[in-house]
Amino acid sequence: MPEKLTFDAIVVGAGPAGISAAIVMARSGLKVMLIERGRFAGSKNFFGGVLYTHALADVLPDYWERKPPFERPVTEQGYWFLSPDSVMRVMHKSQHYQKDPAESYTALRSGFDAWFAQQAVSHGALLITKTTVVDGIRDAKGRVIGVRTDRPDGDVYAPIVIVSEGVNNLLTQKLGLMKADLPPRLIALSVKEYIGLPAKEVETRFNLSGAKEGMAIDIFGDATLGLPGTAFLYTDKQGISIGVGLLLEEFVHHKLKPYEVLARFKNHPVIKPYLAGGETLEYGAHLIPEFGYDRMPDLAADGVLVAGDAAGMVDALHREGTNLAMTAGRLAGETAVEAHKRNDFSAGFLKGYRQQLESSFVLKDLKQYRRMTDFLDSTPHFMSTYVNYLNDAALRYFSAHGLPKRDMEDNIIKMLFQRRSFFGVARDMLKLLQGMRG
Amino acid sequence: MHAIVAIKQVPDTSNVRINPETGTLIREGVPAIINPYDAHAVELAVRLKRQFGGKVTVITMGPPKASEALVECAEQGADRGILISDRKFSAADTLATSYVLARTIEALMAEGPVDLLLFGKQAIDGDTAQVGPGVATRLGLPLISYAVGVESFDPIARTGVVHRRTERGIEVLQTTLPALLTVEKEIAAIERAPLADVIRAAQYTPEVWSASEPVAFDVAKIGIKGSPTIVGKAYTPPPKKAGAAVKVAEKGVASTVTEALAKVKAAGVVKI
Amino acid sequence: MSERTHTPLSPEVQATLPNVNVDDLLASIKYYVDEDYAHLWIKDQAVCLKCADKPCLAFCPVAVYKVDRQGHTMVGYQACVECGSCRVGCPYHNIAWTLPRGGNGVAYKFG
Amino acid sequence: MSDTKRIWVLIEQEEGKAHPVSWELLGAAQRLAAELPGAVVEGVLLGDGVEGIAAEAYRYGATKVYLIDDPVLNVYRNAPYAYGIANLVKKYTPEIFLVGATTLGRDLASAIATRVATGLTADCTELAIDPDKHILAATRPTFGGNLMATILCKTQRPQMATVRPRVLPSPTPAETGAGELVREPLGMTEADVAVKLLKVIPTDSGEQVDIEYADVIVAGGRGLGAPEGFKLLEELAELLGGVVGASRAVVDAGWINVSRQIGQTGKTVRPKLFIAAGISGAIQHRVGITGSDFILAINSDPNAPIFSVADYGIVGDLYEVLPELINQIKAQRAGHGAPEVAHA
Repeated sequence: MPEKLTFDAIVVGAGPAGISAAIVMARSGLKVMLIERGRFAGSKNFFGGVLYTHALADVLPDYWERKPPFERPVTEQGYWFLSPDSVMRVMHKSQHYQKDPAESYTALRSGFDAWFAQQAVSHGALLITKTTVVDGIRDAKGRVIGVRTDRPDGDVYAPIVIVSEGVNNLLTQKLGLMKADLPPRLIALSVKEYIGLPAKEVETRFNLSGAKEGMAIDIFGDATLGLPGTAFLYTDKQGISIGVGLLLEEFVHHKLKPYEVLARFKNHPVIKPYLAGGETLEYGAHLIPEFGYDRMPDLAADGVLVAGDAAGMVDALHREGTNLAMTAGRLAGETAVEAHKRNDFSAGFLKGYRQQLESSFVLKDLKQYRRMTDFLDSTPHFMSTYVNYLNDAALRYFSAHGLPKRDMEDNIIKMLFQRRSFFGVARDMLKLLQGMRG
Repeated sequence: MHAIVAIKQVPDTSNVRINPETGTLIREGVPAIINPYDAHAVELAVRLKRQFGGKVTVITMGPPKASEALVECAEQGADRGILISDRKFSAADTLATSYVLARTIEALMAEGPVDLLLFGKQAIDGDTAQVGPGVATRLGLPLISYAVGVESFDPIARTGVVHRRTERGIEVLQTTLPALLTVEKEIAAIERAPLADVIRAAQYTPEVWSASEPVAFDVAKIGIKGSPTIVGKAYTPPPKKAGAAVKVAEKGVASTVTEALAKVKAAGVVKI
Repeated sequence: MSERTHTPLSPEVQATLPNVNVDDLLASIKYYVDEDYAHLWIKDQAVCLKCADKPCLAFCPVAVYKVDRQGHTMVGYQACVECGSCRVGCPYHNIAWTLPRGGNGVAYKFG
Repeated sequence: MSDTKRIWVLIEQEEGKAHPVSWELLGAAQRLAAELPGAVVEGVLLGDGVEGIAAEAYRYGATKVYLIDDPVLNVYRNAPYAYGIANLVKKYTPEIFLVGATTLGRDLASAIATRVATGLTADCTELAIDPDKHILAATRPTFGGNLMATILCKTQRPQMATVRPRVLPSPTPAETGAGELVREPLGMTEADVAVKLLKVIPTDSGEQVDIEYADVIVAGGRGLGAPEGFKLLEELAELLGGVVGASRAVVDAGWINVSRQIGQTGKTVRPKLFIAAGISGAIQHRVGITGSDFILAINSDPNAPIFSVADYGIVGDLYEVLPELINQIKAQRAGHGAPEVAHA
């Protein structure tokens, strides 16, 4: 009979949410087991992205001294609106971004998450890799008291389990916290290539003055064939992360191959020169949960809390996710510490976790943008109509046709209403406003 | 039963990238793994331990990072891990490496009897297959390289029968113990470790031995000083050129095949 | 809320999609393939046979799904990057989706 | 001390037959000797009743053969062979010592190098004399063939290298040849040897070889059109003593087990002969086969990427080409009589 393996807390999944929870709990002296199914923390994680340091600082105040493996600080950011042959750029560059540490950094997850997990280990958490959690263990009253892993003699027990398993939230569903999978119009599929280029090339192409500058660009319009979605381009130390994401529904309905959509984007006349001569060092794909505030799973039950992608904590509009995950993980960890102090792991007590989230930006933002996915869902033409219009209008504006400027301006306004009725435009704007203001 | 396994942490050569200008390995994005043959050696040792009782010690020479590999061995069921790590060991070739490992094993033998020494047949980064035989030679122990199976093992009678793969077939060899085996992957399939072992390993910190403590190595025999060979130059091999291609439509199937067979024969790779 | 209405992509737009051999992209991905356990499988081939659209053949980002001559859906789980698209995207929820055994499957080098 | 620089070659033998790599090395040794003033090419031969092989070595260019002939050396075992040769090295102090990178040669050379405390470069594919330093420059592939490294052994002697069989040309032997035979005693008895050979089990005893270790792989891809096509591949593989492999496409299609898959999502193979039938050759497959010594590709599409890595390509229908290949191999074997049967 093997010994019964018991901890103060179990965290399922060593991503931003789970690691944050583990750090908070281990720092408070709890015996924490952080379980990761990959070969190392980060090996299953893939994003095109930016990490925000405010959430990291809340978890790990001395993170900067611990030398996080960021790629580049984001010193210039904004949007590119692509039509089939043109681009309108709205970029923001400011001295305000030039500081150590900066507000946000581009990063590659396999290195970042591995580093972040090591910080949990240095705080005393026990990191167990190469181990998949296949189910929860519940007592006769249905309370979660542990998890079952795929290892021989793989059951492990704790009075509290924090589920931060990521977007494929099988355990969350098995524990009855979410009834069923959500439809593909509430989940985006993103594919990315990490393209290697010498640092000098990256800096020349994006007009960066050195390693302490970097760019984050969200790209709309032709990049996604005018369908609801976003493309992105981020500068890394020695390379570029370039990708495209669409609601999974669009891939399913139009039978689009993600790698072809990405290849088409990479071939766009505006994009192509940035990538020339680069070598694709990695291709990959990941889902992004865009459940929205109203469809999130239950965040707490007897003996269990859910945080991060598993709970749909993604603000798709602002491409934020890891900061929501870190904040939620931290709050889950703090709740678990408090639960240990009171020796109360009931759903009634653990619901305090949700209240804390409600008063933080995590649920405030998710609440405000609760209709964004619905907006895109109901306005599928939005991207193509307005992005192409922007570019055509700009072309007209910047070209000299020998027309009086007043005529040109009228012309530009007419161009819009040729594409969409006055009421159509009004309705779209109203919906957009609703989506933005909540 | 006490088995000592010598392992090496290596870059995963199936994902290796070389900087074509400097001829050096690009470490970024290349996973570091236990040399695959060595992992099977550890598995064999652990199985023998389960069968006969006793312990398994794993040793490695390498940078501090290599201690990860020892922790992985502990997951597999090894009891003790020793990282022999010192800047003075750097740039060691196989002769200097076999000296360090042999002295380390001698020190362990002084602590108590050892029945078996296990090495992977070769490391996938260097592919030399020299360190195992070198250590056996230094220790004056029987060597069986390219071992694929253990038919019998008797730590009491101090004898074993081992299968070894050679070009003419499988040799069945009897040896006295202790003996040194270098092993192929077939020696033991790797099984998933129980959760308790993984937890124990995650809490285990391998010992670190330096060039002077607890064994004082002869500085003339270690690192670059103790290495008779040096790398003169390194370069990426020129890309392979495509060979000729003949079309059946032009020459007919019989003569096309005849030509192709002649090419294969001329290459001399296999007997047709 | 109503189900989404889609405007079909114009043939001109469709024509701008290049042909890509996804196998060439796979060479950049590190896998630890578990030969003894397939973590994806088709629950009921009869359901696939009735599925006219077969969107999985397109939307899987690593082309795990193929159809053989009998019309059966074949699952090349070795190339799976565990994104979960097929779990959510199969119109009939006919794909059994589990996680690979610990340590197996995709291992991103950069992420 | 004389200025004579001995270049030694191990004349590897088993069951009284010399391994052809020995002759390749004698050829290489003569080319090195031409670049090294005062150099002579000599052979080293160990065994039990193997004196006859020395005459062969003379025909391939050895001027002298050092022979240790002793019943203890009847079958190869590391300890007595390494002991005997190390004593020869200590006595005659060769400048260079070349050994075939065979299973036996690599096992033996490592032990000799350790005994005489010198440098050994393993598994070389190229040998030269450094024109400035007048020492051996031994080049070998490393990091899975992604990098070539030229290794030098500056001060210790002999400079040792094992050389991969079949990469250097085999010289044509002279009609006759003569040289000096130097006999030396082994100085060891059977009682001193801890390892005893009980028996040898021939490899081709029906046991399926794992694809990673196979010397010959006949692999099929989508071009087979149907799973039945594998029957043809199996027939060819059996004829060549090899095993059947497959591309991702056909494993995905369920035509063959996943254990046969070659490439990034399968296995990396290093056979001597790789036959790719109906495999288009996506990069992810090609990375798994580039370690093959010889790649023969058969594909109906002349633009198939597989041809870019093939040593020889046949553009044609594999259902025409493979049966013809099988027939011609059978016919050639029939012409040469039945394969030799080893006597017990």
